[in-house]
Amino acid sequence: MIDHILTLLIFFPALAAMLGFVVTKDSMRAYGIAVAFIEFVLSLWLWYAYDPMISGMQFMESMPLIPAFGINYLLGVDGISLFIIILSTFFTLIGIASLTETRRLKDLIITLLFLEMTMVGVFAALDAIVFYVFWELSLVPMLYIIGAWGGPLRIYASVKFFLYTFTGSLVMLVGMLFMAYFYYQATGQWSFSILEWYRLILPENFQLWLFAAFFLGFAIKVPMFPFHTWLPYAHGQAPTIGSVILAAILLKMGTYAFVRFSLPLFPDASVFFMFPIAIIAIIMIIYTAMVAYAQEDIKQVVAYSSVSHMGVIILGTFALNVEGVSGSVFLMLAHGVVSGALFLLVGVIYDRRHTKLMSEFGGLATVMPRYATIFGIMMMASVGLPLTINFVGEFLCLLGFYKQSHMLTLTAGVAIIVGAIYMLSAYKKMFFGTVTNEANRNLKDINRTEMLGLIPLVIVAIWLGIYPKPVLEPINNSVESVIQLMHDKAQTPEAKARIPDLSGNNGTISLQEAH
Amino acid sequence: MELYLYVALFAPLVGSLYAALFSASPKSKHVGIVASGLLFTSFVSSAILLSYVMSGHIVHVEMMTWMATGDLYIPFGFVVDQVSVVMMMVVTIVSTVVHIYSIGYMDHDKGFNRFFSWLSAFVFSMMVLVMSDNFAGLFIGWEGVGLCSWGLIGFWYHKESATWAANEAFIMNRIADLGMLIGIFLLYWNTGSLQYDVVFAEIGNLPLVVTTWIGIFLFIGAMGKSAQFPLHTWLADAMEGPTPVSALIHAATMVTAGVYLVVRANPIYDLIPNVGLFIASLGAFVALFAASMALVNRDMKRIIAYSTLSQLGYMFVAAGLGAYWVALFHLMAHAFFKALLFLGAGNVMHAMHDELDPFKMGGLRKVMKGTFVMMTLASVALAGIYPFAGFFSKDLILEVGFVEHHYVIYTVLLLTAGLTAFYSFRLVALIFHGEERYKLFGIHPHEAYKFMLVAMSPLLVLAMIAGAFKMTYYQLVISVLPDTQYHVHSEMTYWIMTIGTQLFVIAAIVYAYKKYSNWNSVPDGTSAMENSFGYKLLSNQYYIPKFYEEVFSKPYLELSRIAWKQIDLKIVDATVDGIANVIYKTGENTRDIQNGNLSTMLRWMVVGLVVLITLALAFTVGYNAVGA
Amino acid sequence: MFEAIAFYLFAALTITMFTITVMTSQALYAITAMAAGMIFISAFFFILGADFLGAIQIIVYTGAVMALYAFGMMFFDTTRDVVEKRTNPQIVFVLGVLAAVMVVAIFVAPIVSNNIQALYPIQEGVGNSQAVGMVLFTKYLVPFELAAVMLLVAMIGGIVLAGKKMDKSLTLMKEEEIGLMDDTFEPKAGGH
Amino acid sequence: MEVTLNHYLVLSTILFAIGLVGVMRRKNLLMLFFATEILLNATNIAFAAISHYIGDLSGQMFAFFIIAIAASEVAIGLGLLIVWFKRTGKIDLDQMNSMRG
Amino acid sequence: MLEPINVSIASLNLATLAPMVIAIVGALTILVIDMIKGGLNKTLYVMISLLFLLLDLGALVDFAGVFLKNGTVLGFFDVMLMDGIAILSQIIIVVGSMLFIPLALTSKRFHEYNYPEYFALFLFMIAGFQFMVATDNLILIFVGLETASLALYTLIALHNRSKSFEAAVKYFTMGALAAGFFAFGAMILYAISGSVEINQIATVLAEDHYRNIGYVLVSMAFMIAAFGFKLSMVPFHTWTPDVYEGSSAALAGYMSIVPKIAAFVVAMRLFEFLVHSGVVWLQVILYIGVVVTMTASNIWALVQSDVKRMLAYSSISHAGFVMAAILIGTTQSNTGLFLYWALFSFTNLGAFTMLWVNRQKDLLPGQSSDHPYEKFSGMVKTMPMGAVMMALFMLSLAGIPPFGLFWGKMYMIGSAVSAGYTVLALIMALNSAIAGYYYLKLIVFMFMKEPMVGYEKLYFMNASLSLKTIIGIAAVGTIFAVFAVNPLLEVITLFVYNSGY
Repeated sequence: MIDHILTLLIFFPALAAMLGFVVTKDSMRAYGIAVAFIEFVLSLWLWYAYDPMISGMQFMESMPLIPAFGINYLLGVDGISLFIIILSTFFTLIGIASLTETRRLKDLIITLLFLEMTMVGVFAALDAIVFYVFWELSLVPMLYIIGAWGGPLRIYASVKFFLYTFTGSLVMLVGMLFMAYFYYQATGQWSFSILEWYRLILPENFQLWLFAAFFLGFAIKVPMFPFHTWLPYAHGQAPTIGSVILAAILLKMGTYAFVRFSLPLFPDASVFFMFPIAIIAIIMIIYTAMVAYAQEDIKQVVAYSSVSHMGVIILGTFALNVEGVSGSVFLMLAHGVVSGALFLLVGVIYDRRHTKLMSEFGGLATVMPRYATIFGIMMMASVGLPLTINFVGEFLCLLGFYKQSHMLTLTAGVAIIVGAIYMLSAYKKMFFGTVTNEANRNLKDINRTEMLGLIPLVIVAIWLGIYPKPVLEPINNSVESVIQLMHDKAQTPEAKARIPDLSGNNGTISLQEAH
Repeated sequence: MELYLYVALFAPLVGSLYAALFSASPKSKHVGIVASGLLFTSFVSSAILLSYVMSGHIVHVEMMTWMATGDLYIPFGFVVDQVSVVMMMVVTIVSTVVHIYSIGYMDHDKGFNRFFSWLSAFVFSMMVLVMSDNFAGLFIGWEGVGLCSWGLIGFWYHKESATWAANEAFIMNRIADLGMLIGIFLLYWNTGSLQYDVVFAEIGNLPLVVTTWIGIFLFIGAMGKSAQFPLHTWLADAMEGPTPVSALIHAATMVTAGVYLVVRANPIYDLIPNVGLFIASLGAFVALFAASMALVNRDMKRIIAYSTLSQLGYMFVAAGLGAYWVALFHLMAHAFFKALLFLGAGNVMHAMHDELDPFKMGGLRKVMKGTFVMMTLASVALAGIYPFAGFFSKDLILEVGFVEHHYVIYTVLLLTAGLTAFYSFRLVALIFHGEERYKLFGIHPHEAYKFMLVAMSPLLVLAMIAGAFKMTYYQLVISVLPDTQYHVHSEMTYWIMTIGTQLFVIAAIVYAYKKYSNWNSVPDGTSAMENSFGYKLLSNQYYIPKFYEEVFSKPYLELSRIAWKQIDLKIVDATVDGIANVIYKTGENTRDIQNGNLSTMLRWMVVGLVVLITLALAFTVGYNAVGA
Repeated sequence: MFEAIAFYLFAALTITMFTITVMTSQALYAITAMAAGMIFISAFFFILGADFLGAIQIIVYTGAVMALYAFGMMFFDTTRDVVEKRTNPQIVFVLGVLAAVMVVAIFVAPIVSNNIQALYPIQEGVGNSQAVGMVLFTKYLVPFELAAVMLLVAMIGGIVLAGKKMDKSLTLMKEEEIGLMDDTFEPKAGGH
Repeated sequence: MEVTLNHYLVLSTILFAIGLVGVMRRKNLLMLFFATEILLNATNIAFAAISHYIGDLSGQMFAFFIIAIAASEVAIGLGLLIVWFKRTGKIDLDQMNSMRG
Repeated sequence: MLEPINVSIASLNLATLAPMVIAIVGALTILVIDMIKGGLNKTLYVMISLLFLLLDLGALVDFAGVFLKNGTVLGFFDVMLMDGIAILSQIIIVVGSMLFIPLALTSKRFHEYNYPEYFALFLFMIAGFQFMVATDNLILIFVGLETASLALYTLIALHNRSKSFEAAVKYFTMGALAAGFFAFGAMILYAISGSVEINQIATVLAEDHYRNIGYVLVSMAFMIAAFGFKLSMVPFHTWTPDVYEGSSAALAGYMSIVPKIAAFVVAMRLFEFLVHSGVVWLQVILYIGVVVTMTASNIWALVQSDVKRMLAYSSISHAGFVMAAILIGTTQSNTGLFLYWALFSFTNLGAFTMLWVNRQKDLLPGQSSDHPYEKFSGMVKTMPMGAVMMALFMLSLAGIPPFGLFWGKMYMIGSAVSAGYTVLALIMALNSAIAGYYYLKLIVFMFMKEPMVGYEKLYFMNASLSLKTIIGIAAVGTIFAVFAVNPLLEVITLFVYNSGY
């Protein structure tokens, strides 16, 4: 069974979703929680069985799918993907457990389970086409969730979300086909296996074009400025659960893909585009933070803050050294936990008041102290206070990029200031002051169901902030092999110089050796 | 000894968590008592560590790994050496006192339990800050105290001004923290580590320019925490928090963290005297600048806050000029008497029902004897009268300035000493002497709980006698800090300087007393002095807050709105929608090509054919032309 | 010489006739002109030695097709003036003339080729019909048979479409109505 | 004044263009069908001519089948016209506009 | 005198005619049965048609085996050409027909199914298409094309309502014009090569080194116009939406698949040798044609308010997409063409069958067409399985993996990339994105809007067991396409490659 644990992880939720059609409406919630829980336990088992000292892929599975065109059902996890998979299962569990939606609950849970399949699939796929399949497929359940359970503008938001991402990923598909074609030219065989692609050394000008093609797909997903405008709509209109999953997992697909594809495949192009992308990342960080500051709707604040944080992740990714990339992978998890929690928190108040406008609130700390506390903790985590999960990631990202550029990091570091500004002012507007709106006077504090979802997130946010090692170590080992691979493949002198050479530093096995 | 280290470190955390458990429940005294008890435990442990360290050992533990990736390795490591143990003592003493005091002070507050949770958490963060053996750990504490400061300034969150001040403090500190972070990055990429010992061993090998940048960035961090110009405005506003908070955080401990950082990083600053000089100059400037604002202020706590700022300036002068042990010594002495002063002010506030304007008080010595004595003595210590603590530390700084031949700095500091004496006693005179103006406002003041006064007494004692420990202290810290003795070469000059300073200060005190001890009216803003330009300038803090408001806050908000409404919605998003709309509109506008009329359809077919033939002909002509 | 005269004569005639067909508003003129044009075309076939084709042309076109059209005209009652709304008449001519001019521009160039081989050469002394029959029933037997099928299709199609059964539409009727009329509705196509 | 193949081709083209004009110009469907006949006839002349000039029978075969096709088309076309006429009483294509866009 | 010609029966390879003859015999059988006893139920004719098509398919599969063993089979004086693409396309034609013909078994009664002649014409039409693809003789292509077309016009009109007559007349008239184009184009080819067989023409032109380039190009202009009509390339596409709207959904779906694959095969035969010979003009024209067809029809599809018209424009766009294969002209792209069409036929079968199921006889007040988007609003609540199915087909059409059409799209774009047509590949990809919108629009209506009150029953109007079965087959084919792609790809590549394309 251990040989096929990834397949199991991917398709168990889908199968469960199918069977879920039989379950009656009133039992659906329990069913959903049970399935998500089993899935979560399975993913924990994956972690348990994972050997953190091996940097390469583990639990590899391979099955020919379309061998004539080099497409194989290839799965595997390394330190980079392992935790995002766990995060996906974790958030599905949390999301279903703290679900407050009552309209067509059955459909919603089934959709969520399908979504879970696609999420796990994206992160476990080692074949570009399999990756693409899950990547695209994940749009569909999300489209439905936003479109069917969303706010007044839900159709616009969902269609925009879908089409925007779809467009980007189609360009990416062209890039992938190109990649496969290059592989074909080089070896005479078609292959979409990422690990096989890793062995290709492409001429620099091709790298640039391919990088750009992949970039468009990933950048829209992340979303990077100026492709980010679908996100506020999607978040603003999506139901709580949709926003949570979107922010926590779906956005990570883009950043994950940068680490999985762009960096190791195109080391020279990565170095070439490092500064332009860093500048985009800085614009994301500062500009969206400013936009967030101007928002009137608390959910939009969190939505824009997501973009801002994604900027830091991108910056870390393009630090192209172990510190930065590890940091960015870690920050993906961190941002997942924190923004997921923040969206859940926004959902709590939305359920009570059916508005998200901050001007409607004020003084909530008096009426809902527990809520204010948890919100405060998560806000501080989002701001990147040390000993919370976000800090580790942000620190490493910025630290890593500092190696590449002083000035840009200094500018990017403004993140910690502007982030504090919008978060604190939003918190102040909502929680501080006196209760002015009568409707808020008798709000109930967080109930047990909501606690059930939030407490684990608080624990994780602090636990991994204090003791990130169990997560950081496997990430680090895998990232080291990626960086080493990049260094070995780099052709231009600049790339050679920018990407550190780790060989001789330690005994991690590089990817080629592992396979 | 490790056990004591952990006890000293974690006892406040335990206290905080214990209090946090009850934070949502109504006030319960045991929370305060337990928290205070745990702090006392921490104090005792620190004292034991002190004695251990005094015997020449240091304790260095590595609890566990925090972050490790690539070459980066950051443990949770703690070191108790001569410097940190001094800080630990200061922190634990003051905080124990403040905790006990707070049991009384916060007696009637709904957020009693929450208060203790925050306060103990602060102490924990401060302990992390001072005990860490690396810059990252320091940064944890650094941010931790910032967080607790935020929580405590905004403790009364229903007050707009309090929450505003809290956010201001946090954000201003964040600005500085960025500098600090960059400093840390620089250290890491140049020395490969963040451990103090490794960094300091390596720092000498770095190019000077790098070291300079490191020094500058770290100091930017220190500037924020220690509220140095231009990041000073938050400190005065932070007085919105409960007074014990001001005593502990914004006088004794947190704001001195900047000084501690410079002292801690002395091997770096030793290499870059130019930066040191800048630090000293800035310190001297701030000393004078803050003192000048304190002269006319009508808010008791703000006056004390400015005085804190001013004293921090002194400390930076010392640290900047390389007299690290002097800076640390003043830090310690200042902690005691300034905390005392604040706590006294707290008593007064309580008595006066949170009235802060000293002009509305007067004659309080009759009803608040204990407080009167304590505040007066604290002010004396602040003014630097022999043999109080302030004399030993502050005079030393003046000497340092003189010996290092920075006569401008020396003069500024001397002048500031006079101003300090003046505004301190202006305050004392206004509060405790003269007519009982409070009666106009129908207030019936009363002395604070006895145990509060008892709790304050250790500080009183220390404020008076701390100077006596100077040599012991000196012997202790020179094993870590550069051993530089500052002696004016000529005996004669020394005495002239010392006595002259004392006389100058006393003259200032007398002047203050004379002017204010018989004050009998509440100024209403009509007097000539109040309308003079100088007075307005000072009472408006040189218009700096207004300047920040107008130049940074408002434009930032405005810019943010523009970024959202004009750029994000109208340009970025509109472009995306525009592309979609253009495509859709093209469809709308051209769908009539299929107008359902068969004749048109046939014509379109012929048009297609004609176009194809045209292209064929054109190509043929071109082909033949080329071919021929 | 005779050939040239004949060519130009018949060319002029066919062009005239077809122009009349296309341009006149009298349906009767149009069909008459077309019938004439068809016959003139058969003249070309005879000139070119395609006797069989010429015969077929006259029989099929002037015989069958024209008869059908004549029937159609009577059926549709278009013997009077045909009123047609002209929309953008100039475009029509521009397009037509353009197409013609450009194709002609290419067609005036001689065809240069040394590689054209007659696969089914016209042999001297063999009657055209004979030769055609030879080819038609060997090489083109399959197309010929298929053409038969096509004519069958056309026949069935014509009959079915014009049949009485089309007068009532089951597609448009409600199910209940169909149920009522099931007895009278004979699903027989060729029955009339 | 020799008549070459090109002469026939040009003639065929002219007739074809006349047919095109008719197709585009006619609104009466019956008369429009006349024009389509002209198109096919124009082609037939060219086929016969080419067949003659290169001495190959395939062209005549093609023309033969084109005639067959033309005849079939007439049958179907008239059938369609008849049902259309029975339903609407008109054979003007301007009346045929229930679907568009 | 002519020499008598001795022809041995064996050399004729009569077997090459077998598949078509089976279809024709089937049609005649139906006619005979009707003559013997009229008034028989349509189920009988459906089953007879199915049986004959099955035989037809059997013959084709048999031929496939022969082809794999011996290569291309020529028959009947080389008129019949049974090469790989002929066999493949015939298999698609026959299988497609087999899947569409059971759609006659609706629960409502429609006019055309009361005619046994309907089924006879249907089989004749299939035979016509089969002839069209199984030869490279322009005459046979033309006759086959016309046989099929004439039958098709009749089938459309037999739906018997004014829209279907209008559709048939429009289709017929434009078809007649296109036939003229074809004839003229063939004439020019004959003039410069003295042959009506594509292989022979290619040889002659190559030997002439394309000296008569003007003639070649003009003939190609006419041919493109003729096949542009069949393949509904812009601007020869205008009939498509009207004809689809006018005919029954079942027939519209059929038209989107089968006639086009036949036309594609002929276009492949006719154009690819020229593309390969470096006739730049043709490349340019095809490039423009492909891009304009894809893009313009996508854009028009965006603004449709009727689902069937939308699908009509969408199938124009898909045809344009596949047309790219002919432009690219590599083995991979030709393989992609067949793969795409095989997958497309399943998906489109499903989509049109869903429309067919949703067909009601009388239009609702305010409706001007059979399948306006509004009719589908809130379908997930009234008919969840149906909505899911329809969504599935829409997603597949949009190219969302892992549903059927994605693999076709991927392979096509891949072949464009491999052949160096990067920009084309990008345009193809971006067009898929535009297309996403209108497919999504239907999903939005079905899943995100509230149903029309009082008309919920409409969705079930026409469902019957056989229709549901067909939808099930289409759904299975669409969902599990991923497992079929590899065998399909291998077989198709083998056939295409061995046919020299």
